[in-house]
Amino acid sequence: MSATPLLELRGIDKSFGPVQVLRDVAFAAHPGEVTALVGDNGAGKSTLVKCISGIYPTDAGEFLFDGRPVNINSPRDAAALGIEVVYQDLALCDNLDIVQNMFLGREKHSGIVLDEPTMEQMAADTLAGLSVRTVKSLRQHVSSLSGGQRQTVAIAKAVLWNSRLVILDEPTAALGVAQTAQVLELVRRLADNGLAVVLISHNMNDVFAVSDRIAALYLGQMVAQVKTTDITHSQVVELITAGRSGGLGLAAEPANGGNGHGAEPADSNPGGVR
Amino acid sequence: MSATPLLELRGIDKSFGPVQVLRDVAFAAHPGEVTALVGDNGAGKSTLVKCISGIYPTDAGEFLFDGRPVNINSPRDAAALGIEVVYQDLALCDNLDIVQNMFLGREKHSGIVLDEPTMEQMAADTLAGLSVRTVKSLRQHVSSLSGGQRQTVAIAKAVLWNSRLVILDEPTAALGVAQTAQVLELVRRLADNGLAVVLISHNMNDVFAVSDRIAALYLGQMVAQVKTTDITHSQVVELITAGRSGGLGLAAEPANGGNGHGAEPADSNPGGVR
Amino acid sequence: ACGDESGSGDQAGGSDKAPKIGVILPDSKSSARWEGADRKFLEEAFKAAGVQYDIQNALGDKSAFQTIADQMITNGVTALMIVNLDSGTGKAVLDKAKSQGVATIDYDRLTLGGSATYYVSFDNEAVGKLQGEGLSKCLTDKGVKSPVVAYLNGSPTDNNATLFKNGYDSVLKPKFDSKEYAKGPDQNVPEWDNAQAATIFEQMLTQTGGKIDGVLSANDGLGNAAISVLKKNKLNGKVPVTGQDATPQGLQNILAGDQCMTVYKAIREEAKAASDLAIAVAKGEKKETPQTVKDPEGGRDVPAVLLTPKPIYKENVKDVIADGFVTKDEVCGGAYAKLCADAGIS
Amino acid sequence: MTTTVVHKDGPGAGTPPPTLGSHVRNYVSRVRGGDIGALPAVLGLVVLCTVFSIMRPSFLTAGNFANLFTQGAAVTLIAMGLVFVLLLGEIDLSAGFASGVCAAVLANVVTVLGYPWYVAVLAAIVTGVAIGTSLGFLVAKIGIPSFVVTLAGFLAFQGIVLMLMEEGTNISVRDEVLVAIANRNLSPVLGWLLAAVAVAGYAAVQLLRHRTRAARGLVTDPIAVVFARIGGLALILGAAVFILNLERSRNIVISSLKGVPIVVPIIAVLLVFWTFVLQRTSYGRHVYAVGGNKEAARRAGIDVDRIRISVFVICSSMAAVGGIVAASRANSVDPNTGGSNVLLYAVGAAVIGGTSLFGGKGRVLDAVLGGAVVAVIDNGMGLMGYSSGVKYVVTGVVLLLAASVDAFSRRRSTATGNR
Amino acid sequence: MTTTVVHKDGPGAGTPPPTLGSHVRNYVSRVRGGDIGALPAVLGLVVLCTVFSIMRPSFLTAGNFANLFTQGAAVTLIAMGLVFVLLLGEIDLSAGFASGVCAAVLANVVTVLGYPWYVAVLAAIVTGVAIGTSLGFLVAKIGIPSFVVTLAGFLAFQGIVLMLMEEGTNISVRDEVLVAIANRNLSPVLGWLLAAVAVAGYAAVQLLRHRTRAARGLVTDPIAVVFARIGGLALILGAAVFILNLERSRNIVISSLKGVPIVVPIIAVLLVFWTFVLQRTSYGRHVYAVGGNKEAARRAGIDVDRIRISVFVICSSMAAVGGIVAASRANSVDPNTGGSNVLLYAVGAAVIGGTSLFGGKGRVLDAVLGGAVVAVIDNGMGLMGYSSGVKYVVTGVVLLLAASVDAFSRRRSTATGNR
Ligand SMILES: Nc1ncnc2c1ncn2[C@@H]1O[C@H](COP(=O)(O)OP(=O)(O)OP(=O)(O)O)[C@@H](O)[C@H]1O
Ligand SMILES: Nc1ncnc2c1ncn2[C@@H]1O[C@H](COP(=O)(O)OP(=O)(O)OP(=O)(O)O)[C@@H](O)[C@H]1O
Ligand SMILES: [Mg+2]
Ligand SMILES: [Mg+2]
Repeated sequence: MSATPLLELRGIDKSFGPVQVLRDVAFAAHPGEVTALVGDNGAGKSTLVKCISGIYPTDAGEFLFDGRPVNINSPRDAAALGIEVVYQDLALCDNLDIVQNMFLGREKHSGIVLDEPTMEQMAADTLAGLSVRTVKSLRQHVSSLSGGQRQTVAIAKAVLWNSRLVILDEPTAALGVAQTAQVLELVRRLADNGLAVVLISHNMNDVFAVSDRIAALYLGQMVAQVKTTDITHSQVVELITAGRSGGLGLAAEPANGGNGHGAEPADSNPGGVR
Repeated sequence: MSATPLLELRGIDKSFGPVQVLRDVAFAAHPGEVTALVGDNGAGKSTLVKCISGIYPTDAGEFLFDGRPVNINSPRDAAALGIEVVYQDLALCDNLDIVQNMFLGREKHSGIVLDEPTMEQMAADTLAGLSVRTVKSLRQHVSSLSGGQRQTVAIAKAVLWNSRLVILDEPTAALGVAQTAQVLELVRRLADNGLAVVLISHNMNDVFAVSDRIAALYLGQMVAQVKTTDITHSQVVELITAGRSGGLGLAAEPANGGNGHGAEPADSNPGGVR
Repeated sequence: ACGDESGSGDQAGGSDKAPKIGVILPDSKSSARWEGADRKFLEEAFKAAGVQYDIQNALGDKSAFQTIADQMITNGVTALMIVNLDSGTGKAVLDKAKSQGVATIDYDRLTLGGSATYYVSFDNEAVGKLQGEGLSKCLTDKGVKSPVVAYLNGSPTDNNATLFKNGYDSVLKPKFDSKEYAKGPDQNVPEWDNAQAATIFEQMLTQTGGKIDGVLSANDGLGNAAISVLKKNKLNGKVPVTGQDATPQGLQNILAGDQCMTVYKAIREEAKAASDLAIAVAKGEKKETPQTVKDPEGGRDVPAVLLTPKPIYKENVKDVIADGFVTKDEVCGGAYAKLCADAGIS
Repeated sequence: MTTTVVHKDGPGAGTPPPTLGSHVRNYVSRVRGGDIGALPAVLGLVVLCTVFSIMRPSFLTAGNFANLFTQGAAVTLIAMGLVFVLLLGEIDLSAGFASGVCAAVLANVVTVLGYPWYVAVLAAIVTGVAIGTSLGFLVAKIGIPSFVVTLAGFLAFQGIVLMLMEEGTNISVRDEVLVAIANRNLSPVLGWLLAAVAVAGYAAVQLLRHRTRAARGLVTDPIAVVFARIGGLALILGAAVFILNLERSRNIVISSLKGVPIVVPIIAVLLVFWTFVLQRTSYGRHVYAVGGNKEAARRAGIDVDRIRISVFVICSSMAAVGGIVAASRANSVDPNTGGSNVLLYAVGAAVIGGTSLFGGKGRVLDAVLGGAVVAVIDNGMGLMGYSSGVKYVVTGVVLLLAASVDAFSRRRSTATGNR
Repeated sequence: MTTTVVHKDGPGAGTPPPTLGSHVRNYVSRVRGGDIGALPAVLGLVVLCTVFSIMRPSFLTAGNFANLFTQGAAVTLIAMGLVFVLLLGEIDLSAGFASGVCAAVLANVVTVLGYPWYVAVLAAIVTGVAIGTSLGFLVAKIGIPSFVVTLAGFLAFQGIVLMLMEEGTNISVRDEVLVAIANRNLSPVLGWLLAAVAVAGYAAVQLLRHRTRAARGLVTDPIAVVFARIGGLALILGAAVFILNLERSRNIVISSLKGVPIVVPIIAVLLVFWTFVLQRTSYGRHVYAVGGNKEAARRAGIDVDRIRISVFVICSSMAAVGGIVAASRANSVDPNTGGSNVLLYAVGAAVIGGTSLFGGKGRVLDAVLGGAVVAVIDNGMGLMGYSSGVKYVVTGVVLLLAASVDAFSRRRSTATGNR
């Protein structure tokens, strides 16, 4: 839709001690579009998300937001830019209830006092929109929720705010059939409202159903970022498992996918196995 | 395959404080078969699993194992009967490495000393069989693993042992395409080897691909347990979301599904919402 | 805040015969004297004599006490003066010092079964005796018939507290036996902690329904705690309380009539006697002492200098000030100016 | 489904409001399910009081009841501050001696330097704030574990007290106002007045809340329950004030002694204040969040370091208040003020009340209830007249008994999976 | 893919064995990434020793080096036991006075009752086991938080010591063997012999391990690294024995004083033993598991209650050993044995060494390193001659500095997400 991406990353490197997890990653998310980020288990998708949201510092690389370079050193910085994230490892406070978790860090007030009734009502409305019907009480601690209920709370928390970029890391993994449909619909609706959405998923059907672009990570390298309409289902699976597919990915002309920087052979598993 | 189920539950009730989560649940798992347990988010699937494995005490109900009544008061009792479980909330020790987690509670010894080389080798073989290729080292703490890698470790842990009943609670939720295929194949193989397997999943394609029977929970009640061949995809979805489908489920003749005990209308959401 | 200038003897760590004196004080909380008085007086004496010295405080920790002794021997002291925390560690330290050729002095507390060359002290049982006598004097003055006397003893882990108690028991027990006095509650105060003392005394008062006519408290701090509770019940001045150490607070309580007496130990004299002996032995000289004391455990006669403690009542508070032990400013501030004048302190 | 239908099914939708009966049933099953709140601590207290009353009738006198408050005040106040630190899963070993340092500052300012009492109190509290800021900084910004930082504080503050006391002498506190805090009482009329104000305030808040929620169509407690709560509070306060207003002088001719001890309203106000902060402000919410899951809190954009520093500041300031009360009670400050068992008793009070050492769980009320348990034990043991060895042993055993009441009543909670 | 290919791809498959160079590179990047093990504690120790040596040259003498071991022995031994309790995220406040009780039993049996030393030692250790069993039972089976149980123990044991000591007196320990523990030295030859045995044993274990793994085709450290480790140990032990075998009598005419203090091999043997238990047996594995995630351990079929009880037993037994050493060093037992700062120093030692109070992380070696830090501080401060107030303050500050070396070197680890 628009020419300049809302968020653009260039040359991101990230290591944990001796293990390099991301190498020279470039990535862009455009407003009004759903960008699917795919990759095998352990490819580095969640790590990339955490770098974007300021949880991990990067070793090298640039962040551009709205075309301007920015520094994101903490989740506060990311939130200030309007970036909301649903993490794969949910990160809810087990000792707080559903409403308290959903408004954590952005409580509603009347005066200096928390405005509980308003928050409770807003939470109820949002959850209802996500087809959650089995939650007994909004004042239940999240520790007592089922896997799917927890995930719904995390999603609801991220979409409550007026943000510009929403990143969802495997948001439907634990959800039932109806809830999954609702979340995918929500993802589409967010993009249609002009937000940039990044969706991480292992489910190719979902990816092809909602995404406008697909970015594929392979062993920490970005091997392709292309329009969904320009690629087939099986090509994506090939990119995920082997790092290349026809003209796309590793060892092909780098200009093609625009992102296939690395030239290392696919089987050079970095870091020895002990 | 065989007439007496390996595990049979009758009339299981379970409440958490004022909230009743399971009511009068009957369930059976047959050796050599994969029984899929399906249900909406918060239906009570994981709670039922935890009752079976002795994590939660039940309020009422009987357990029959091999046709004989048994008491399961702790995970130790369950393990002694040959029940292995992959929990939805994985439950790994973050401060231990992959090998240590996989053999936790059943370490291999030579003398009184731990036999690390043997364990390391066995772990490597098992993980390799689950198509895990991105794990850098088996001596990595599980806290540093990606979501899918953690799930694979939990699955590998459960299948290492000679057990008689394997229960997998949404084992493929975080897995990639290739890994999911491996796990489903593994599930089928386990059943073909004569084990009873219970698989919980929200993915109907997977359920129909591997299961012999389908049991559906709806708001804590078992609304149907039927052969997979006797039911259609859309009927299962109906059972999950509405608790009944044609002749099956709630408010139908109880004799039909063999398990539809409750006669309460589907919309009587138990426990008030506050 | 005094300090490091004393430790000028580090270069002596290896060299052998330069006289150097190590002093280990026991703690800083059971009594204000160790850091407030003893250290000051000893330093003065050592400086005057021009010997090197090292004064340390074990802070009530037995193990630290031994560590400090080790360190002093490492640092090359030729005479070691200790106030033991208990006889066991005291003995271990003295024996170790002796085996290394270091002369030793027991200061203020005799190490039972120990090997000290000299012993310099006040007689702790005598202190207790003075407290017992003082309390009965005040009770007689008040004219109370068969008074109930409560004991607020020192720390149960402090051997000196036991000695004080032996002292006042020797005076009061006969009176209890003859039914002249009635024995009230009798409790130890852990770590001489004043806050706990207040609670303990308050409960004594509750337990007896307020019928306590005299309080034998082991030092001024505990006495003040009892007085604060008596004040709350508006009984201060009506119930005599004893003390020890002649602290400014205790003296003020005496002037105000809330405390009956305290025991003043002329620490300057004790320090003088001890430092004289220490300087002598550090230089390898021998000195005669006026007395000897029998060590009941070791069975040995220890050459000793024993000083006598002095009871202080309202009339002779001025003696303590005249002695320079406390200053007039410390005692006679604010509301106490008039009381001081009345007591003849100028 | 239309949107309205979805909404009706949704979790926050209006279900029929609970009745009094359903509320009571709910409470009972909550208790049986292990969600018992303050019940065990209260139960433990009742058991303790009964035992002591039987063994020593003097335990059950108005005078002893009044003493209880002043005896337990300092530890309770320190425990209230510690709750904040414990809520984050941190520990403050230095709180005891921090109170000692603040008390020493107070005594120096008021007695040695001769300033008026309010200057001294201010100086003490400023000292507390400064101490807390340094501790918090070392923990949050430098990253040294709080156990080590506050162990260092424990040692250093001990030394500072000694230095402020000129190596061991006591400093008297004779200022009328300061001494009054722990030693004087409100006039009986004032006691009744304050109690009435408290009940009225509580009633207003409760009723207002009920009205707002009902107006919004949210689930509310039945109005009868609200009135029962208000009545309960009125009853408890009324009884307490009544007993404390009884004459408790040993000899009425010498002097009269009655009324609510002044520390009681001080503790009550601080209890209400800190409870308000924890339960009704974002700050409090963030404290719980950081304690429950530091990483989740950070991801939610909470400034975790700021919260960590702030709890140490609160803890040390409350320690300062505790130190002031201790100085008032003893009419003096000595090098042991805040030492010996003060710290362990304060942490123990918070933990006995139900605060978790692992963070995320606890209330300021816990500290007060736990403080009451500790004070009752101390008070009761003081009436027994045991020798010190026996006294220590019995105190330990009694503490254990009080705690096991709690453990037994929480048993079910583990059995039902709520932990 | 054939099965073999899958295997080759798999995580445990044989990759080319790391070379010496890659090993060193790996270590450097691990350290830079924050995985630094014992480095910070060692660094802290080095800094402390340097500072003290500069300020007081006598710090750096053979005599002082020998003193260090006996001075720190009791706290280190108690800390070693505490590591087990801390590994579960529990706390044992009573360990100090438990050591006091055991020491009192020892003294009573050997001095008052006149039994031989080994009966007394046995009695002391049996007492420790009994204490640990009761504490563990109350924590694991009754479910009272360990802070409360051991606070009660802290009080009760204090009383028991007093009762065993008959209120305030002390009991001498004059038995030759018992006194020797903390006060005598091994003969120089024996010292060398033990060091040689230790190095040989270590070499055997390391080489055997290397062989087994290599034979199985598992990844091994390069053999050069193995030899370097063995050489390093030989060097350290050799230097220590050499220094301790220097003459350190102040006056050689009166007596000769040299050799390794007897406590050193005792601590070394216990260190090796408990390290073996924690690292090489299922029991140790289960301790870590329960500390890391109690629920996961339970689900893995580990008997969590048994583990919880056992760590208290170990802790109290080690406290008994510590008590025996303390009694030996003091030649006596008094009512304060195990009191004052012993407990806080012991917990502090474990924490400074790197053991987490939240469980799941720690080693017995931590306790020894942390114990060394505490002992060096105490030893060094003893050479300084400060007055008591200043001494407390400086000790606190030094402790903080030692800990902040650790904090700074762990900084990166947070930055890289390993926590
Ligand atoms: N803190 C850490 N320390 C060391 N290695 C880490 C750490 N976090 C992640 N890794 C490693 O980085 C790699 C990428 O992990 P990441 O979680 O980003 O994968 P992912 O693409 O999200 O996989 P999944 O689909 O399974 O969620 C993995 O191999 C993982 O083991
Ligand atoms: N400890 C608990 N206390 C109170 N309620 C609980 C507790 N555990 C689970 N519940 C409730 O029980 C219901 C069933 O939970 P359960 O985890 O069994 O669902 P599930 O079928 O596994 O759902 P999902 O597909 O989302 O994993 C949920 O409504 C949940 O909120
Ligand atoms: Mg991921
Ligand atoms: Mg589930």
